[in-house]
Amino acid sequence: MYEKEKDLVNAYMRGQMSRRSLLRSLSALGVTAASASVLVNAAATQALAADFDWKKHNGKSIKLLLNKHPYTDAMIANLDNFKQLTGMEVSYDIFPEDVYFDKVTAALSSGSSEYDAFMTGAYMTWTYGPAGWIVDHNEWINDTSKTNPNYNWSDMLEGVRKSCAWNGKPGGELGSADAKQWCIPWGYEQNNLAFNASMLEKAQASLPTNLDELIETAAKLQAGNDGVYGIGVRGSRSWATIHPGFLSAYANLGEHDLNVSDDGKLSAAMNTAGSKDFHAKWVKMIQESGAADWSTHTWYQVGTDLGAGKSAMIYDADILGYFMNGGDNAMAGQLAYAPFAASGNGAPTPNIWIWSLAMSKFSKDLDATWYFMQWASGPEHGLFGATKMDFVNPVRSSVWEDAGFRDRLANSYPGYVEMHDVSAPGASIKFTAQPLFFDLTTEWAATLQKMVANEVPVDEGLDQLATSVDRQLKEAGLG
Amino acid sequence: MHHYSPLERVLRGVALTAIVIFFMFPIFWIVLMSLQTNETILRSPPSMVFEPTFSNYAAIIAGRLDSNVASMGIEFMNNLMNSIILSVGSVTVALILGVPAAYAFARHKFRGSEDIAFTLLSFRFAPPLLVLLPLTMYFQQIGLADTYLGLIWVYQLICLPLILWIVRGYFEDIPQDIEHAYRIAGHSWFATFRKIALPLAGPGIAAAALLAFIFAWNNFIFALVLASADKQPVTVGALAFVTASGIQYGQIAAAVVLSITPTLALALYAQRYLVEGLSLGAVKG
Amino acid sequence: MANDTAVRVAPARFRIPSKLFPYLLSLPALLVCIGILIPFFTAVWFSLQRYRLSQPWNRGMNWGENYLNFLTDPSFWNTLQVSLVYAALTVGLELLLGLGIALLLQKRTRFNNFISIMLLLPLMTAPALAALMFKLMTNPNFGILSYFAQVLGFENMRWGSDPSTALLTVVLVDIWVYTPFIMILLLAGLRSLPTQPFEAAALDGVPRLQQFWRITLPMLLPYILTASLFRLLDSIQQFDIIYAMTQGGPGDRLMVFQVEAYLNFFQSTNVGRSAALLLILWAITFFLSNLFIKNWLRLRERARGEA
Amino acid sequence: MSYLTLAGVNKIYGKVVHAVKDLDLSIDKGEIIALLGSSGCGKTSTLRMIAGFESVTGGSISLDGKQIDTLPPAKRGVAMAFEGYSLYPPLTIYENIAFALKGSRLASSDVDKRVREVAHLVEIEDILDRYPSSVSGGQQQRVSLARALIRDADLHLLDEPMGQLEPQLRALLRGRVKHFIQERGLTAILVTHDQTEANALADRIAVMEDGELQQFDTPRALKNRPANLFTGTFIGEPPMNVFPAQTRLQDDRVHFLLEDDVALDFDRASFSDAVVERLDRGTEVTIGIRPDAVNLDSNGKPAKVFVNQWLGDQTHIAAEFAGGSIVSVEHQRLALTEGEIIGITIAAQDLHIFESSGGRAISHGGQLNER
Repeated sequence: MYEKEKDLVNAYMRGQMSRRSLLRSLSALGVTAASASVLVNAAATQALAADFDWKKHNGKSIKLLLNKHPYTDAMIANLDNFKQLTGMEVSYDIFPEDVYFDKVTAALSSGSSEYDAFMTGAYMTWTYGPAGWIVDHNEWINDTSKTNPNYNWSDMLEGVRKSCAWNGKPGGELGSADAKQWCIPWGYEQNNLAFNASMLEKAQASLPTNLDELIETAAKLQAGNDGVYGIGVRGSRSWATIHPGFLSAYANLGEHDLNVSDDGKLSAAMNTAGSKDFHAKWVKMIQESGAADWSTHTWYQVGTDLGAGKSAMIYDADILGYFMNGGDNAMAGQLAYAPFAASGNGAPTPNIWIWSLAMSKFSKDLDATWYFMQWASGPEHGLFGATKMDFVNPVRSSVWEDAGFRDRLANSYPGYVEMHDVSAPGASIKFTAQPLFFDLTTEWAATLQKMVANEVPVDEGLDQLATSVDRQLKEAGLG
Repeated sequence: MHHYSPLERVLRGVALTAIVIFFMFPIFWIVLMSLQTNETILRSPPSMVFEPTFSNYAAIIAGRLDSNVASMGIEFMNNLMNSIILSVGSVTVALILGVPAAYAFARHKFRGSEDIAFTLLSFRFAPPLLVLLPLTMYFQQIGLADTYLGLIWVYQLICLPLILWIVRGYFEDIPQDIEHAYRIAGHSWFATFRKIALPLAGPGIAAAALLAFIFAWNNFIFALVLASADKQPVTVGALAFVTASGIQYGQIAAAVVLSITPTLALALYAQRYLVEGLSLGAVKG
Repeated sequence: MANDTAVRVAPARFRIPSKLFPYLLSLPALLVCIGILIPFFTAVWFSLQRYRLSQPWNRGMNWGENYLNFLTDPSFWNTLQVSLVYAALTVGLELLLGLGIALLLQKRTRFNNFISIMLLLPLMTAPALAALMFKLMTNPNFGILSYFAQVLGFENMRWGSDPSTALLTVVLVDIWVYTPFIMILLLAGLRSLPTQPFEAAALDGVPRLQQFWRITLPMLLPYILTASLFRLLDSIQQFDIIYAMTQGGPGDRLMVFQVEAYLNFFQSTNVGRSAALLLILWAITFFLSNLFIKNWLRLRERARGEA
Repeated sequence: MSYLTLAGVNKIYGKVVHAVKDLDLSIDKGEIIALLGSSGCGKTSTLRMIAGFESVTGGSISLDGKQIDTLPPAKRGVAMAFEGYSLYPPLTIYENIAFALKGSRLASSDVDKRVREVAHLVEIEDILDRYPSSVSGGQQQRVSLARALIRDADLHLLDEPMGQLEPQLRALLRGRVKHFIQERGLTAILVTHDQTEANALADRIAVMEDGELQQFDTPRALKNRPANLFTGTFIGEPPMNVFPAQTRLQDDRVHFLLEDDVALDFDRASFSDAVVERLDRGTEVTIGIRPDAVNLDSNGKPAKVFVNQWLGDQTHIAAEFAGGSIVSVEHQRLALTEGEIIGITIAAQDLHIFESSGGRAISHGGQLNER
């Protein structure tokens, strides 16, 4: 860094200068806004160094296994600062999502020490944790000698933080007192509505406030816009079809995936009357207003269609709608956002997906790896990613409180901030934590596909599903 | 002398045209797609009139890929290189191991030779995952994970039986008298193998090597399960590419075209050996 | 020169008994393959265990239980059925089509040879990539096949994403890739048939259909048998096309053995079930490949005997 | 009008090989003719053109008044026994024979009757249920023959139909087959390189050499009146003795001067005037004498014996004569030793005279060759 810039930044850090005037002064020196904030961030991390020995693991190197994702991009863009701060070397492998988790499973199940930390979802830790492939991060979070005092763990949104902690008992409540922190939240996704405002207007439709209205609105949007289908939701034969809008609405209606008895036994809960009613409506919605090739839709297709103007609305991850409103998408700038509660009363309770970071038990140097973990999930990087890169949705309340971040969202993403604020309190994982999560949820998706294709009536399909789920639970000693 | 009635001639012509269209059209269409931007690809109805662009190829070769979700460096050329390393490496190893063994099986009916040959052959027919899944665990322990060597070893499952099988048949077709005559002239056993048997079986070895190369190149499942990002071949890379690139359909098409071009070119260049190898391999031995 | 004084010593080479030669020659190949046998036995061992990676405390031998569970497990029977139907459909259709094309191209003309070489190209396309090509061609937004279907009046043709057409779609890809294989084998067979019996039949005015059923087909039978068994083995183990196209969906429509085993291992981390599934598949293919190799050996013997 | 006519038929393979040259051949209905020649003479090509397996490069073929050379084989009404048998491997012997009738609309009982009849004819009744690969070459050949004979064809082509048979069986079948053909009034063309077979079966024989028809005549005429030197030497066993000679007419005698100053002279009256006139014009000729016409007479011209072979029913004697060798056939055993000098005489009526260039026949037994 050149001396002049350094002085300016340090002045800012000491509170002698407003952010705005700093940026102005820097731009006078020929520094663009983006690199200016990298500078600021770098200075900020340097400032941290005063209170904590960041150089403790100087010269060590770690390797990461990463999914292809905007969060990854944001982290990599800022990675040089970490290297500078700690003197550590970081390398990584990036895989696209289709094969990413298979790669994680392959690496961990073989006990590979190649990767020290990796990206994961909370659901995955229900496998990795009991399998003994990952560590309980509480051990590091609570160790003041290993964790930077400014890390501020309690700054993490509570619902998100708790959703990443589980005591390992099948059916055990997430975030309970005896829970182990299997992973560190990084960024998360609520499931709400993103819609094409002009299509809504053209169809003279209004925003739905409950499930029946959602179905009506979807049909109306489809009828009122040529060559457009009403609502985009996921449909591929994967657990990922269940967890976004589908489960959010399901849970909001008070339905559960599994029952947990007092003695800790699990049993299927998908064949209640309420569940059957919900499934019937959901199936009808897809049949009437869903994508023609719904059954192959992963989040890529759901997002792409909205961005390309092929669909009028999605009930899926909020960040998907966020991304579709920018870049070279045909519909960029025309999208808007709204929270959604299927029951029609009370606040939305979206199920969430949490991109997290976890340390591999097979890592040869967990303490050094933890340095990366706390940096990547720390408030500084969070703010950098959220304001300068597409690191939505941040998991720290301090970032959500940042006016710059809120303004930026409010300006270009109408309704986004409100949507988040309204649903954040109820946002958490609505699944029952248990090791058969992927088997059972994938089978659920497959059953849904059959129902949409009219291969099996909803009632019958759910009864079959419940039978099968119970059988598998029993087989695994859980039921 | 064949005689076809006019009606028959017309019917044959129609049938052949339909067949050629069915088998050639997908390749043709993908090539067309690879030369278009998303804008022209997404036109409805599809049209063959467009201004060709090589930007998709340029993006892939440059390794930079922008989509609406993210931009990422795509290691596609690296994947291509991996395919070359894996295929050439596997075929070379399979030739070194397989040709002498094929000769042994062809020339010496030693005890258990049929059983051993049968065992080697049956590897060709075992479900690949049966071996691959446990291997993911072992590879780590023996340090073969994430190495070309490990993959090339596993690729022997496809290459070795093929080479053994075709080359053995070829050796068996060489009259033994020629070799005997050479040996009686005072040449060593090894010289006979090298100077007489090998050259005579040359076309068979070429055919087998060619086929083995193509099978290795086209393999998907081995690399999907065992290869890490920097060792994976194009077949796996191209699939990953689909999800990674979002809706850059032209680039997907260009990636597919780049991935299949080497085998197609090889097939056209050496079709005589290929046809021979295929029909020998399956029927004659 | 320095070695002027060197005494020429006849190389006292160690002589390997010639009986050992064949063993020595085949040993390296054998060793390489035997290394691969170890994971095979590991798989057998796994298949006899209750073994989920996510429940290490639960792991233990349960002997035949994984297999016994299949008896009452509808998804297993679905897998078996889908695999068999897929194999039967692809092999059957490819055989018919391949035979038809081979008959059309039987005459050795420059034109026919050119066509048969061109028809080989799909075979040179990796099946996974072929699936990708068809995925692009059946995309509802711009896919050319979707467009054709629409023009032909199938407005709602959804190809791989509709359970009623998903099987058809992957079978179509399989046919596209592998028909040339059968074609080239049968063409080789047809062209190696003696011409004289057909001259005799032509001269005697034997109707073409009679010639085909009574003479051509029986004489071609060894080739047909070999080609179809070979394809059957590959087809029942199909993975690439289905995995790349739909990953086994929609529903359980395309859950063939290897796809299900793959998902069982990587997604459910149910190693025991995955291994048991694969071993059943192995048993099926072992039976078929035995049949195949025996047939092949017999043919070879006969070819040698007549020559 | 003749039944089968080949008019100016040519066959050229790939612009280079001229296999059949300007072949004219006319065959009457009910006739059995043989195409005789050494291998490569064009006889099989001719047969295949008639059958329709080869196209005609030039000329035309007509059968029973209609031109057939552009018709597909099935439309020509021709049956054929193939040299390579060309049986159908997947069918039994019975089915092989019956298969030839698939083109006809015969009831299966009629087919059965005919198969058994023809199987009896060629002595293969005992192998009807077996497959071609399990019977001997001779049996396969008879199946092929049976398959040709069973058809009601306008023309039967028999390509070396008995080459693989044992001599006794061959003799037996020749008689039966000839009878079978004649009895039904069939027309047949036999291709063979075996004179005996041609003589035994054929009404007329077409001798071919180098793609050209040399002579088409009855067996007797071929032997007695060969049209040229080729036929003369090709027909007959042992072959005709030939010597180059110069003729000289002197007084009332005709002299033939052979090499080594051997001179044969005959009374002028032994030759017709036309022959004498012809001999007067050109003096270079080739004379031919069949071995059985060579007489041993101690007053004859001297010859030195170098082979004396008793074949059980006749003796072949070869002797050095006129700068070459001469073979004589005698019907009793003679006690001649190697090196012994014998005398040879030749009668004028046994003398065949050919032009020395081209080999066309001038006269046979003193009479001018009319063709």
